[in-house]
Amino acid sequence: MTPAVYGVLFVFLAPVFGGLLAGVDRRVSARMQGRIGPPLLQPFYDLGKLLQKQARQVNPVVEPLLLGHVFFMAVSGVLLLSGTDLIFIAFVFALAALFLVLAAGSVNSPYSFAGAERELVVLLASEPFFILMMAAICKVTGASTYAGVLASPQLVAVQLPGVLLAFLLVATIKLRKSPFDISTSHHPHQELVSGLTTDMSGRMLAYVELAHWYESALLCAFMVLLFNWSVPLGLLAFAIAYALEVLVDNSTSRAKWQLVLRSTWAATLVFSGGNVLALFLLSR
Amino acid sequence: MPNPLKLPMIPRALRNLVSKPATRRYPFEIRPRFAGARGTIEFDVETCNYCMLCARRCPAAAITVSREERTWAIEQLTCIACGVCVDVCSKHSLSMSVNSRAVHLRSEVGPQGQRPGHEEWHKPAPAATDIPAVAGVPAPAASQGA
Amino acid sequence: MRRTTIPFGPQHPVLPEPLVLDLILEDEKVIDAIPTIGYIHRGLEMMVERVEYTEMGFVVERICGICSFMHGMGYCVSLESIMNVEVPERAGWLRLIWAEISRIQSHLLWLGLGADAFGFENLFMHCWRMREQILDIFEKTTGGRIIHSVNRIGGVKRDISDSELAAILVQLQELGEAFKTTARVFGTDPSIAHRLGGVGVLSMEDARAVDAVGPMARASGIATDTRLIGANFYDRIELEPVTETAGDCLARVVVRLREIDQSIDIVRQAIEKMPKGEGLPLENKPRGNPNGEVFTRLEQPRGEVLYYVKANGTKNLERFRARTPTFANIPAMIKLVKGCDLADVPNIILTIDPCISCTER
Amino acid sequence: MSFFSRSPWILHYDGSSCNGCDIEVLACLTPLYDVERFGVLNTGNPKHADILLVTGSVNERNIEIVENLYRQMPDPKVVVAVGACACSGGIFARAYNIQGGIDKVIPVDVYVPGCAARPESIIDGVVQGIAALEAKRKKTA
Repeated sequence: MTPAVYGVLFVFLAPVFGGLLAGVDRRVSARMQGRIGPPLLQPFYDLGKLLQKQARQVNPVVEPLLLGHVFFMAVSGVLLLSGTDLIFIAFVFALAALFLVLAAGSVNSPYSFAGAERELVVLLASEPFFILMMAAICKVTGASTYAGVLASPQLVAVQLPGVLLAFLLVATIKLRKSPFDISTSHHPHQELVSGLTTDMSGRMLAYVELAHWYESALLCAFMVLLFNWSVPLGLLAFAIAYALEVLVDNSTSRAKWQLVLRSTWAATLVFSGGNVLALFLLSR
Repeated sequence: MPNPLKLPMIPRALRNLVSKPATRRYPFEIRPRFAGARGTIEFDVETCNYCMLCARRCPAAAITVSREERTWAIEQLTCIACGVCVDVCSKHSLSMSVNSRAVHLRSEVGPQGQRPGHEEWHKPAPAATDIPAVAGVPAPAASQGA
Repeated sequence: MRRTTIPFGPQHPVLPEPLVLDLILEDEKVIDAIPTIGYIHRGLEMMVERVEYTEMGFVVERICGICSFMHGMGYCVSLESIMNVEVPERAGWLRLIWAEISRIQSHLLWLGLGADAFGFENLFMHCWRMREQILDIFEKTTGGRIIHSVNRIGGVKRDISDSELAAILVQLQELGEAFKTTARVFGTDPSIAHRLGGVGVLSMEDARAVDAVGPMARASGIATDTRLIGANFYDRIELEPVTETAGDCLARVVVRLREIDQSIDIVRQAIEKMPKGEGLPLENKPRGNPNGEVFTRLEQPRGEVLYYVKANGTKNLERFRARTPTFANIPAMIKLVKGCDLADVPNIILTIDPCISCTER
Repeated sequence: MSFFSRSPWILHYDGSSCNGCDIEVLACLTPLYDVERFGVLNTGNPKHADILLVTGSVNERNIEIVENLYRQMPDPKVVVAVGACACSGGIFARAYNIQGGIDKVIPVDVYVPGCAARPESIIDGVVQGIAALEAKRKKTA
């Protein structure tokens, strides 16, 4: 198959993957709390309901912005799989997240606004890392595309253990997991009500959810980049990482944004930066 | 980021994950209530002598009794199941059952426009000879209706 | 800097209750907090004019669904002292036992809510799962999970058999053992320490200045506990107030953690000291109507509560008043909220264990 | 079974309740009852909610809050009154500041009696609320 076919497949399969992942997550979380939890397909039921429900638009600009959010999330996956330059992907990914911030910031609710500000903070915390990660992967494998990285004989994770560690930390933000679920939260008992999504209803919220599923699939694809020997190995690594995230989610409280910013920057600088620097020095 | 090895909740979360969930699968499995639990007020129309003490003592004013029309009515949606009416009833017409009260829908409006949850008993007047004399109770005012 | 006003309540997921605070923020720093009240005010005290004093106890119980037992008890104790009714000994001990069990219930409930406020959902679920065992004890012995309706003027309505009391004690002690691991989570979890440690510090001087009561004052090092006045059989119990010195949110959590153990111990002492046997008198029914006035103090889970009852010889009381612990702690809360981060607001509000329903009645 | 009956999200508002029903509503979320089995989420945000659970009656002050919350919820929506106070004012119906049950302000679809309403009853009420939600969706669709 050509890379373009993979890209098209991503558009259709990534939501299924992301939704199932969310379903498993909710069920496993419930079991960790001693409950039965919702059915496995619950995220799809939620999405279906949200699409059917009335959508109250506070500002007409919200819907195009959110559609842009979904679109660019999907596009970054498509571009990734169809062989675009990896560093470019990191920028498209950041752009997608920015659309959500703009959508949340364009409404008048103070909660939504505060959520948008926090999302901006975590964006600031996570994006430098992704760019660094992509650059490091390109450097290690000598390839600049997804297929190229997968074809490389080097196992990236062995070369970049620091980047892997930092990735796990940053993925906590991107997967919206405790302790770093500060801008929105999967369960709503936080000081910002529902943070970013406070003023979104009906299909608006469905877009956010859908984009999040694309995001999870994209993170999984990034994990495959780190474990580039084979796709099953990458998927396995992602499964283990996700299980760890769920466990930590259920064993910690929500951190404050200052800690999130500090720890991600520290991880980016110390783990990934140190890792890249070490490689650079060793290769001399 | 806190050290994941030092999070004290992790063993508990893992134990919960592998053990059976604590959930009672209501409404598919119904756990019997404890004996003596306060649930629903039950009324036996046969023994009631319409003394109206229950209606007077009810803190929530959920009971309406009309001696003239010989009706006894309770608003299940107002009743707080404190049990005072059961305590004061000299005829033991009232009892407390352990069953929870049923949920009512908006559509359940009575024939005279009574609110959902209105339950009413009516006992036809017996022949004049066997009306028991109720001493010391003033004649009731006009029926308060439902 | 940009100023925003965040309406915290009346409907807000952190608080089930309609506490209303207008938070004035500069970025995420709280500059000022303006409380508004009245969203839950029912006018309960005025109901003495419409409900006879014998039934008013059921109304008073519903001041608050968390410390319902103690409110009912406070009302009955007040009326008993107006009417000079002696409570039978076993009834008094039973009241004490129920009061302490409801303290455990309230603290477990609060620990769960507190955990939920700082985003620790699993801990919330865990505390509430433990709390269900206490509710089972209540339903078994009083007939109600939340509202117990066992207090009567002059005694209590129901007895607990001696064998059942022993079983309850065993159950409570097992719960206490199981609770130790939960307490360790609160005490040692680094993410909880990050959210609570050093947040909302109330010094001992400040606590005295704003008249904090209950666990709020005890966490700041003030050894105050209304149970020490010895009324309602507490004089026969060995009791040392639980104090912490740090005065921050974590200290307030720790005080409540330790009070759960303390309450289990009080129940044990009470069961040892109370008169045993079946069919002991439980209720001395008062005669006539009350006439006179009285102040009653009790230590509720949230702190000292004060009742004022004035009767005038009729079936209806002339005046009934309750000053609840949350009311006393609100000045402390407002003081702490000013200058904190927005993310700390739920923790500070919750560590005073607010009961708005008590406060506004 | 449509998506609505599988994914009812709840908004809980405490009118002038005594906390008794409130904590029982919260107890429904906890392990022993776990309403999430039915796909229920406690959203805490009117714009996400399908079912408005109100505990406690309306008074002079919160009457507009209840109306406002109801207005903010997108259609279709259902109101469940939990507890004697929300159904009819309960024991506080005679208090001077209480206007009566929630149905004085907004249309109530399901009444859950009890003081305090037991978690089992609340689950029953939610299940009935889901049926009402489904009926409303059919009507508008």
